[in-house]
Amino acid sequence: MEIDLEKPELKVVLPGDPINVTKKENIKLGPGLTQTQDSIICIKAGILNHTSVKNKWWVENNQRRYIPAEKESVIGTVTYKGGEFYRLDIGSAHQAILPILAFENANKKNRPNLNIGSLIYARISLANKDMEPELTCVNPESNKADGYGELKGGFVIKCSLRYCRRFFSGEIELISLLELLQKKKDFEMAIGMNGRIWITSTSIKDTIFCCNVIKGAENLNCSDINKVANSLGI
Amino acid sequence: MANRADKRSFSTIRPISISQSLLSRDGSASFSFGKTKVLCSVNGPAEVKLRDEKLDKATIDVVVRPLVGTPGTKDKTHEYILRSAFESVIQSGLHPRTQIQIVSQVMMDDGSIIAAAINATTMALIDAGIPMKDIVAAVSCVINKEDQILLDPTAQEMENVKSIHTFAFDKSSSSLLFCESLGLFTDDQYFNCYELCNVAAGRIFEEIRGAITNKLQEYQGYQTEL
Amino acid sequence: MVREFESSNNEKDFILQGIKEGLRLDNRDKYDFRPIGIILGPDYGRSEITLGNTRVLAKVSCEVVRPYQDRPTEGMITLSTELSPMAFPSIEPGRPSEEEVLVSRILEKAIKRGQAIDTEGLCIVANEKVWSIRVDIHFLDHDGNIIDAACIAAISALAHFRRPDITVIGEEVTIHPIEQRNPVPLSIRHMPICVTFAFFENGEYVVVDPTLQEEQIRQGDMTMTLNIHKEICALSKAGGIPLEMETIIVCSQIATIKAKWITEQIQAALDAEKSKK
Amino acid sequence: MSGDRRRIQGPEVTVAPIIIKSTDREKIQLKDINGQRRDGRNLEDIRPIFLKTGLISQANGSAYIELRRTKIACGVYGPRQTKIPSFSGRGNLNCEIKFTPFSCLKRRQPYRDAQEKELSQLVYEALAPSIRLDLLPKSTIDIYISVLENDGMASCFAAAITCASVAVADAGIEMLDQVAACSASYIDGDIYMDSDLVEEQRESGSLILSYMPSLNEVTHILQSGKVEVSLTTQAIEQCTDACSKIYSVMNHSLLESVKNKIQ
Amino acid sequence: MGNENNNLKSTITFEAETFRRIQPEEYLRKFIQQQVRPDGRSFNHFRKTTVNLSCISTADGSSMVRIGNTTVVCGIKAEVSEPNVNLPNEGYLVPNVDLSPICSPRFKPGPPSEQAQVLSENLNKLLKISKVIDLKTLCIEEGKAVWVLFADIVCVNYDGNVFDACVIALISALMNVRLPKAFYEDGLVKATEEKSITLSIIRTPYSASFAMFDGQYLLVDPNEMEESITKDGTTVVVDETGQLCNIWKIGSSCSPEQLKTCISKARDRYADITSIIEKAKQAI
Repeated sequence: MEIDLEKPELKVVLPGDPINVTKKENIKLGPGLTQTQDSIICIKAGILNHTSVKNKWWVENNQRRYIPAEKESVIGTVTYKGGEFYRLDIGSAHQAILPILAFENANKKNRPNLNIGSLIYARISLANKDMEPELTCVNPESNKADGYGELKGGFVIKCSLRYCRRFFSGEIELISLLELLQKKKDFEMAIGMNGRIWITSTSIKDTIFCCNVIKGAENLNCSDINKVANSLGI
Repeated sequence: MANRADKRSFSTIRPISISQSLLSRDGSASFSFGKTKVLCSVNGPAEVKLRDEKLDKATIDVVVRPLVGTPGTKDKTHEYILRSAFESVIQSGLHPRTQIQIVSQVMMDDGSIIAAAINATTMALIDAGIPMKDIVAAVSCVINKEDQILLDPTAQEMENVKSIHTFAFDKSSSSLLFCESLGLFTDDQYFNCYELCNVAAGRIFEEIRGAITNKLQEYQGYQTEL
Repeated sequence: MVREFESSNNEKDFILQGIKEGLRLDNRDKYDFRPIGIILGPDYGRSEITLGNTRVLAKVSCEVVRPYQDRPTEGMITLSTELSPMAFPSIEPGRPSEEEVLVSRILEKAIKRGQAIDTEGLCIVANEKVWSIRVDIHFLDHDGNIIDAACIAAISALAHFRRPDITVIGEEVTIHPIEQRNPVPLSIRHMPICVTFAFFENGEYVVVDPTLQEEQIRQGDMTMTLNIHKEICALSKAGGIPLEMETIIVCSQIATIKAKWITEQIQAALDAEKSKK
Repeated sequence: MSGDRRRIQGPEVTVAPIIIKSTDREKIQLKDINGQRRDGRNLEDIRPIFLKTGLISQANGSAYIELRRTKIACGVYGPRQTKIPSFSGRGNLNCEIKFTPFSCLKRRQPYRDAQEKELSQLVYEALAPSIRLDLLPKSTIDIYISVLENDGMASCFAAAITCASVAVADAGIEMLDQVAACSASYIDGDIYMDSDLVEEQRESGSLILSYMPSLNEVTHILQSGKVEVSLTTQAIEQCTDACSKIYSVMNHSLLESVKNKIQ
Repeated sequence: MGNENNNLKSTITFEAETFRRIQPEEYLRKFIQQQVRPDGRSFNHFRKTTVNLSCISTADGSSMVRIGNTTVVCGIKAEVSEPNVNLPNEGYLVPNVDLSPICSPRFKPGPPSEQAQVLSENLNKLLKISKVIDLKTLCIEEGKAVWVLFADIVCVNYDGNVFDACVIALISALMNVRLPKAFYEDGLVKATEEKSITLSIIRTPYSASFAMFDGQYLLVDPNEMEESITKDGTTVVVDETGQLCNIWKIGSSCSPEQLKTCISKARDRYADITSIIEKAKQAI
């Protein structure tokens, strides 16, 4: 299939579709694309994306199953407590390892005390298809917790991975929805790239309200999100 | 020409309908040829049982569930067919030591059930975002007592026929991935069926592309410039 | 075994606190059912039910068989409730799980022992030929309370079912294909409806129609099976915390209201389907 | 109602038809005035043995034995790693004997029945003392025996032990000695060696002896029926003699297979 | 020490057996590129096939078939039963394949493996849809009693291409069946001791199987190793008139031309099998 990149229309691709790349040098292939002997083909269905910066290509889809990738922030539940590490369910095929020492100011004597079932906000420090993913609760740039660690109280909603990415990419409609919601209810949230959003507020009632608004916006387009946002404003 | 019970011509497939993301699994889809309908769910890449674990690739597990009765040898054979057809396109090497589970549930059997199951599986795998180097579509046909080839037969049309054929093709080279032909037939009849089903598979690929495009278009609204 | 992980403590605490405050995630009251969707047809004896995100398909089929020797004039009813990995990724096909045993036992009680269907009416020739009715129940998606959903699916599918008409002359039996002669409905004596309650905090708090997350933290549960005539057909409280007599009485009063409400919905779906034909 | 859906289903109940017999089995003479049996054997003779190793190419060791109508194949797999992770200093020996559905007069069901379980246990008991399981920690040896045709249960069982022993040797597993087995039937005060099905149906008791000829040691002995001590002693002696004869057949076939391997 | 390691690195050599184990696909490719298969056959060469009829006297019909090392035994046992209520004058033919753990390390004890179930199902479909025997001829008394033929096929040695072996064993065992004369009397079926009635067989289909390697090399009658490496299989079943009865294809993609080659080879193979079976009939 010929894909004309100049046209701004949707570039829907299916697995097996060959991609005609105009500039073949220094190409970077993101998720959903792979290189065979002589061509580049899609391996996932979705919308083909391209940025001329670094000549990057990838396919955007609505996957729900999380595939760990380094540097991403995720929300996980402790399932095992060992002497050296915790094991966390982050929704991927393999459970993730969170070393006891991967916390701010943690050392052999001063270790964090997490229980099975605790909710953790962490960052993926190692991801490889042949290994269990590894997590850390320290931001490597600042060597501080920077918000990573145990999440206390609140509730978790599950959504598509793409919905989470849209928050990170700073989509205007979603951000304004959050801002309006913030004006109405006092709430906090943490977004995991693994399709989990943690929300807490001052009361159960308010948390449920926020959860339902945010969950409800997942399958809406921009104008509908705006409508929801406006209805909040009243 | 149009003397089939449902007023179709011999070489027309029934109306196709496709729905996606119906269930709370990683991927799900239903595929219908007229009344025949198969619902398929996909879970994974997920944790794999130790005894099924493969060190270099994902284990593909297929469960086929009949509408009526407990699963038997027929359903096991369908499982085997689905797994063989999709093992050759799923990029299982990208997810070693995991399991990709495919569950195919017959919702209504009005003929051409294997073909519908294969197409439903393709859709569910796409919905789950399982990496595949190609996609698969299947179509059935029968040759009746009058030596006429009837494409995409209904349950009634599959009775008292000379032979029954099901073909599955891949999209990029439209070459044969699976075939089951039963009954009594000549070489010419076989290759006529092959051609007819190959063309019809092309139609199904278009439908699949259409369904995916429709679904993605719903989100077009929030495509922002990066 | 594909494990499915339970919710985090935060979620469990949150749901429990909500129940204590009379708040549920989907804004339901504690005695509310989730919305019920019933799709009947296109062929006879098929019913697809949604109860919130829980989704169940029931399909009724029939065949002519020889009767059991000790019951020569009775037809048979078979219920199949094998759990599918489609709704339960952690189960292993072919091996009945604990949950499956529970579901099949309750449905068995509701439909077979509660004599919802007149089995004598299924006799064709005594000692020789009877109808065997089979109900296949498929769980497609599981978000709690599969028992109530399965019961609604089974009973609505049975009510919607038509078997081929027959003519008996002596021992000669002719079965008329449904295209040739109007098929015959089963004789349904009453419609048993299951209503499931979940209990929390030693039975102090009760909710109707629990979701999967609510089921994960419940301390006990109880399923009441009853019909629109306020007759209780079965009552099942399998383990869990002990309940006070008073609680059971309150539950039964709620259950009668819910059973009526559900029966009306099934009836409406059946009527709508009939008028379409 | 449902049956085993993992097989092609027949009707629920089937029976063998009633055969109208022209001759009564009870009246068949088992031996003539010269003491010769129906197939020309003397009472103390065993049937000619056809024994061949290495027929199952996929197995580590295998053997096929034929005693006229009795036909048995045996495949040995291992020593291979024990699947259950618990540590054991000794090797595991697993024996399974299976009658094919068409192997007996009456059709046998394809799934494993109680008799097969019992016989499997007996094969284990007869063979285990001969195999150096102490040299095989954490390992398992699987012995699978398939009875293709059964002409007398006791003699068939004895042949299965002989066959399995040769298959184990063919797999190159260390053994103290080979186990040869032989059966005898007590009929009307006579000892019929290696009896066939017709003879077996008339027996009042039987003896099965498993014996390691080089070591002159018995690994297993099973007698059924009420018999005088002197007769039993005689039967044991006759069986040990027969086992020595069988032993030479076993050695011969193993030598042949070694020769073939070298070539 | 260091020196030794260096030596190892430069002159790494494998025994052929080691190479086969760690790189099976590459191992096979090395042979195929030389136009020969690891067992010395050419691409078009079927393994030696033998048929032995009436080998099991406890069965009403039997056949032992060997294709190379692959060995299967089919025994047919005839029993009687009431017919299905809806088909009062039809008997039953029930084929089942048993891939027991004796025949290969890949099978475990217990209920039939998936592969055994698929083999049984495909044989059953072949018998039914291609109408090998008319089930009405198995009727003893309409509505009361019919013959049930249990055709159990036991694999004794699994070295690939078991389907072909099963088809030959099943069809030749059916030809070998001798039934007693049976009659229905007071709710019982009685039968003569003498067994002389043969089945009237409408059609005798035989199969030929192939495996495709690297999308271009067509290997006939693949053995176990070739099957497990290629993960590909094409089976063509033809009858005595040369008509096609069954084409089954799974695995990697293939072209119509390759299918045509398979079909013509299956017809050649049919003639060979017929003469082998004729010889076996004369040998009884």
